[in-house]
Amino acid sequence: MNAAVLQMKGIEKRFPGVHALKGVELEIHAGEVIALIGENGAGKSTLMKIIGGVHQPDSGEIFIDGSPVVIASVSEAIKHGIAFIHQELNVLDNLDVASNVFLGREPLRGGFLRLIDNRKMHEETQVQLTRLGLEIPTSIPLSKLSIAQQQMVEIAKALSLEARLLIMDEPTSSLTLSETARLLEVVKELRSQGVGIIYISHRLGEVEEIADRVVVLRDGANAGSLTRASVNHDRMVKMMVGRDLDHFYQHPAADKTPLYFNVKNLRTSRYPDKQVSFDVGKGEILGLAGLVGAGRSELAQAIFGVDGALEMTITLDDQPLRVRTPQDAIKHGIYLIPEDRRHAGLITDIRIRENVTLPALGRYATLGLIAHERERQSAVEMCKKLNVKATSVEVKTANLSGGNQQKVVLAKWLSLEPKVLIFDEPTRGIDVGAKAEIYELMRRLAESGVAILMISSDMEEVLGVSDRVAVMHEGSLTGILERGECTEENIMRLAVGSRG
Amino acid sequence: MKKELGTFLLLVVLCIVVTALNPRFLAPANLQNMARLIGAYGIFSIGLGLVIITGGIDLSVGSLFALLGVLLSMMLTEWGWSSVLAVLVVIGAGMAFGSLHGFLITRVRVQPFIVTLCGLLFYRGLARFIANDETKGFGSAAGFETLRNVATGSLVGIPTPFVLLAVISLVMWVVLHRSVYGRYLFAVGRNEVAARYSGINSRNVVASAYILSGALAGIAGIVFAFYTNSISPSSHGNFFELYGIAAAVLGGCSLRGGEGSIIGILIGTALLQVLQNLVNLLGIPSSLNFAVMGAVILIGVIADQILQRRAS
Amino acid sequence: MKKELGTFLLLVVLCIVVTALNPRFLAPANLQNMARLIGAYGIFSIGLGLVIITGGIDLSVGSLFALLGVLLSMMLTEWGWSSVLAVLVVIGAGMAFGSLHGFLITRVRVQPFIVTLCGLLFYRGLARFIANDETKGFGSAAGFETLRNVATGSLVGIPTPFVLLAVISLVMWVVLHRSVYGRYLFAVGRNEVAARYSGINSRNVVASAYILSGALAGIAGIVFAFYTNSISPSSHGNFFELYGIAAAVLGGCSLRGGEGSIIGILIGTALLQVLQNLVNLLGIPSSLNFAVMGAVILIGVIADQILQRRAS
Amino acid sequence: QSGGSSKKLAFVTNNAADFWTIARKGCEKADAELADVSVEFKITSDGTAAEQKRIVDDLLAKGVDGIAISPVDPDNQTQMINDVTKQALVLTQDSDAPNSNRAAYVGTDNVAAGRQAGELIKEVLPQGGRIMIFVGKLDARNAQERLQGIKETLRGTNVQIIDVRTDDTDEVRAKSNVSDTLVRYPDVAGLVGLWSYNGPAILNAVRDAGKTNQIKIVCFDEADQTLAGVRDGLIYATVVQQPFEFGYQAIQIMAKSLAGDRSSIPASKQVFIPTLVIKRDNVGEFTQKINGLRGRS
Ligand SMILES: Nc1ncnc2c1ncn2[C@@H]1O[C@H](COP(=O)(O)OP(=O)(O)OP(=O)(O)O)[C@@H](O)[C@H]1O
Ligand SMILES: Nc1ncnc2c1ncn2[C@@H]1O[C@H](COP(=O)(O)OP(=O)(O)OP(=O)(O)O)[C@@H](O)[C@H]1O
Ligand SMILES: [Mg+2]
Ligand SMILES: [Mg+2]
Repeated sequence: MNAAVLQMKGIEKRFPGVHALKGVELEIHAGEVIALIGENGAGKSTLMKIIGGVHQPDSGEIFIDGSPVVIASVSEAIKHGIAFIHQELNVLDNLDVASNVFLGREPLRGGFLRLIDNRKMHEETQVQLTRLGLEIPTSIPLSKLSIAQQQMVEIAKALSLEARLLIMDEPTSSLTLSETARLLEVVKELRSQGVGIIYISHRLGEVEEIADRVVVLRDGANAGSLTRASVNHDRMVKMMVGRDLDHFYQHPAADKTPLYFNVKNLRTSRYPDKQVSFDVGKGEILGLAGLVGAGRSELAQAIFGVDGALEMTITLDDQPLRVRTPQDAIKHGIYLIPEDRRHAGLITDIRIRENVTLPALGRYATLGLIAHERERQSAVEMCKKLNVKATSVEVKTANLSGGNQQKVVLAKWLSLEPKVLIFDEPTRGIDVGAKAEIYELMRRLAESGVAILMISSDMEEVLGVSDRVAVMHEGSLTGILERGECTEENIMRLAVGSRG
Repeated sequence: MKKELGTFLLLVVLCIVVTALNPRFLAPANLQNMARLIGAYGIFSIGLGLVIITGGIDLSVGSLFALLGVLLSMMLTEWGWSSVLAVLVVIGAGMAFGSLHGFLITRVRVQPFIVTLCGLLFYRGLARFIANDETKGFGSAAGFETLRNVATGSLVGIPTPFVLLAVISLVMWVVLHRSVYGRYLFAVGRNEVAARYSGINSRNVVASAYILSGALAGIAGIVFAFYTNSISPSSHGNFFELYGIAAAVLGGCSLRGGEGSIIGILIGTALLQVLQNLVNLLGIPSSLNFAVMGAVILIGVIADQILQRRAS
Repeated sequence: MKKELGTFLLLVVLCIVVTALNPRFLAPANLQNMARLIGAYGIFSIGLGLVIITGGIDLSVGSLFALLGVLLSMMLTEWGWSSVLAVLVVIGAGMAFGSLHGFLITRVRVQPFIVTLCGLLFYRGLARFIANDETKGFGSAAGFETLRNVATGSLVGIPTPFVLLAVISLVMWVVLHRSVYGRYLFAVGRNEVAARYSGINSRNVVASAYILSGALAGIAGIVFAFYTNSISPSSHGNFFELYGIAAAVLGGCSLRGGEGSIIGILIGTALLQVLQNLVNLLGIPSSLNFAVMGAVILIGVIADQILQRRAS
Repeated sequence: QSGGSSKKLAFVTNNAADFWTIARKGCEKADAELADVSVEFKITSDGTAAEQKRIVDDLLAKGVDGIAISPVDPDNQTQMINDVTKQALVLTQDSDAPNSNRAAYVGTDNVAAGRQAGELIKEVLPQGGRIMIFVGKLDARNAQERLQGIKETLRGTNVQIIDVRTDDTDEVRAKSNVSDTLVRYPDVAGLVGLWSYNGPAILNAVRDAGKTNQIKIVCFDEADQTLAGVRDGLIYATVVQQPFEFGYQAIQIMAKSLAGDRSSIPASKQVFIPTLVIKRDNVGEFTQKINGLRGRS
């Protein structure tokens, strides 16, 4: 008999105030890819953390190869051959790439001295990076990499474990099309080698491509599963959300004032010899596409005054602006919603309310004193608008699911009255239902006269939301595509560096 | 209140035990003595608490007390300045040093530990140099009795340092727990990057904490100077920064930043003072003074940890 | 090496300046004196550096020196124990206290600052109690001259503490920068969760840093005891933890954890010792001793910051 | 070298109290009187043997000819002193290391000073009573000797020593120790301060408690407030040393010895400079003198 690699029965998990998992069942066999999907806060990550030894279930049983086990710690999970790519980055930015990849199981030499065999470590890391098509030196410290690159390093780390069961919790949320394609190839290769894979993603296209079986969670309970043959987009959405979703992307006639927000000759310290110039119209959504590390986030940060551009001329409504710090930017109505939610987007150790109101705290204050009730109401309102799933706004942000954290990041900024809004990966880790609402919100903002620059690695999103698409490659702008020219092929062609 | 609860319970238990062993603990004279000291230590501990909340540290206050004390004595007794002017200069000097720390930390980006360690060394040296290694004092305070009374006298039986502390705590409580600025302090201490992205001028916020701490150190420095009435530049205020940091940390401030409360700091300060008082009151040999302090704090904190873990 | 470069340059510049002002700086006697002190301070500073790399702190070493020194003196002169046994007991005691710290920090989850602050208070009190507030010493070291020579003598003209430091640094360099264990120290210090997710037993790693630090404090304690040949329990080792931490931080360790190097710590230690030496050698008034130290360190660090910023 | 055979002498203190600023005046006077001598005055900032050893080592490295040192811990610094005598002339001052090879000792007999204090206590408390003693650190040599002298004199009298309270040279604690004592022992009849800042600390605490008339105070050294207290009758008496003489004599003796003249060193090798008792009747005169030495008018 072919026992399942992993079987979970009746898994229950409660957090204070939250019943996160309600008798969940899951089974996975060798050489099988299971896609685990569900709305934000459905309990996917929690279930995975139980397998990975991070959390202990309140009740329920886990079997590996048919025998019951208790996975009391992360190291035990590793011993069982389980590798885990967490939804949130868990890298050490003081160590280099190779050290991160091999952390916890460094190749040794020197006998009892347990010295690290650096050469071997770097060589083997290089193999893993090549496999993923990642072109970075193995000796560069992680602090010098972009989020997406760090994410790739973490994937390389999990792959190099050569596990029997690989858990991937939204591995592609910050990756662009080409990295994603590469990753899916690797997943298929692993499947053929007999590895069991649990794959969590909100990008349903990937799910359709890769899944042998789709398991859906809703509100912490099994909501059914689909076999390979019956997987399709609408069916998945319906099982996750419990109803049909219509209108997803909408492209209204662009009623825009061109040249409203103008960026000229922008040079960042990362690419000091490349200049970027572009403009966003009033009422327009300009998509910004490119491969990982193209320099899009750097560009956004420079405009926002975070990383002081080497050179930059910005005009808004023909008024030249001087932006040296984020305060300058905010004063002029330019806002940035950053991509790295745990580092720059949120203060995860404080409450939802405190996060949401932080950028405009002055508004809820009289004479510098915070009017608590006014603040709370506003936070509640924003959370409701973005459908944040939390027991109350007084919950610590760290205790939210990844997607809900991202919604809080958006909530922080959307209550303000911006003139220019820069989104950096706005829907990273957000479920389909909420995405639709966010797109609608973006469109409404644009219609009210905001210029929107949207950096996104999600091709579907770029194509579906943008009025025009600018594409970057290694620090320079390789082209701007009008609505009519926007196709996946055109964007990819520019993204890999051939000028249009 | 949750984080301070353990320390608070420890404080209550200690008070009860000491009272049981020696009822004089509650004698008005003793309460007054303690209140006076809690006042003096509390004032600067609040400043240190603010700095710790921003994720920093200030090691220089002890030396600052020596420097400011020496200056105060010289201004009043040797240069014949008026009380008001002298007080303003001392508090102003505290703030100036605080700004210097803030500037070096936020603009030049030197670690707070180093900046204030240099302060610890430098101000002490400066104090000794200015005083020419002589002990300074106020004699009978002729000409500035009012100042002395304000600094260490009593107001309807309540020692003025305690009254001062009460007022300062109240103000700082509002500032820290109710104002926009206070929220920014916590935000910057927790995650400076995210605070910056939220449009907070995190450098100014951090710097201002050091300035506030400097001002409070100035006030406490005046109180200490009049309390001892004798300032030997080489030892006045030695180790006081440790007491202040300990009070803040015992009261729930985390040295990683972003955590803490005024009430906690007050409880921490009171705990340390009661511990000192207890050693004398119970007639414990002075040599065991430190050992008792260390042991009681540790036991209290451990008990607190275990209770909190059981609760969750 | 980048982070230590500034401190190193400062050290070199200082040495050159001092030599120019007073060539006796390079006299063998002076170099020997300095080497002896660098040895003694360096040994325990390395331990503190390890602890700081894990994101912790150890405030207790100064008091530990008093306690271990008193014990050593009593074991050798009063109880007539053999040198070998006494040394083993002292180092063992250092490790035992280190384990205690590690246990409280990793298992009971008390903040390192509090645990070791209690240690600072408790060990000092214990030392004073055991010694009955009397100064202890070794007299003429009858019966354990060998131990004294090993602790503070010279080996072919090189002071033994320096030789000891050289050996210890070499070993610790391999451990910290070449071994798996060292890698884990850095990992745990920067991001404990990420380290745990990689299957590292972070609690044991942290605890072991305190044990190592305890062992090194034991060795340094023996050296200091014989160096001063007199251990007054109330002041022996006072403030030494600050010097050690300062050396580590000057040498590039960050109190936020995850950063630091053995070479940096050595440079930091040397810098502090040269500064002390310089004050005496250049005949700067003792009252300005601290002021000079503070100012030089600060100027050096600021220059370093500015240079590094310009470089990047 | 400008001075030719000019002798370098050093005077090393044991801490940074202002006691030493007066000694310094003595050194300076001797320095001024002696043409071929240069004097360096070194203060041991943190009052530890370790720091002292460092200072001495550095002095030797500089090539000093004579050192007058106040050893922090004489018994255990004997070895160090003997080492130094191989390279330079060594005097001990303020506190002695009798078993060392030092050329002479210049200073106070602290046990005798303690006895003087004991006599004063007996005098002011004829009926006896309970007293408390305050000091910075009990493991300091002079503290122990003074205490010993006091204990000797009070043995067999009605005066009973409750305890000794230490404050680790923290002036705030010094005062709160006194305040606490007044609360804990309401019947305490006398307070004794062994170190210079203990006098003011006692006086201030007693004054705060409003017990100036009930409690008799005896202390050591000549802090300004102590002298003021004596003048106002709040402190019964203080026992003072003559640090000016320490400095002056030590330099003179070293200079002469280095010049080959050993006549100023007695056979006992101890040059005792007597301690004085300052009471209300002689405090005015003494204050004037001391202020003159400190360069105040
Ligand atoms: N440590 C925690 N403490 C309290 N509640 C938690 C904690 N971790 C998760 N939760 C709650 O458990 C629920 C399930 O969260 P989980 O992270 O598993 O969701 P998810 O399905 O992974 O969602 P997403 O798609 O947004 O990542 C959420 O309501 C979340 O708020
Ligand atoms: N702090 C830093 N120091 C040095 N280089 C950095 C730093 N942060 C990012 N980089 C580099 O800048 C490059 C551009 O990163 P950026 O995040 O702007 O790219 P991106 O196009 O947004 O791609 P991604 O989708 O990966 O975020 C990255 O390749 C990274 O190596
Ligand atoms: Mg999740
Ligand atoms: Mg990016």
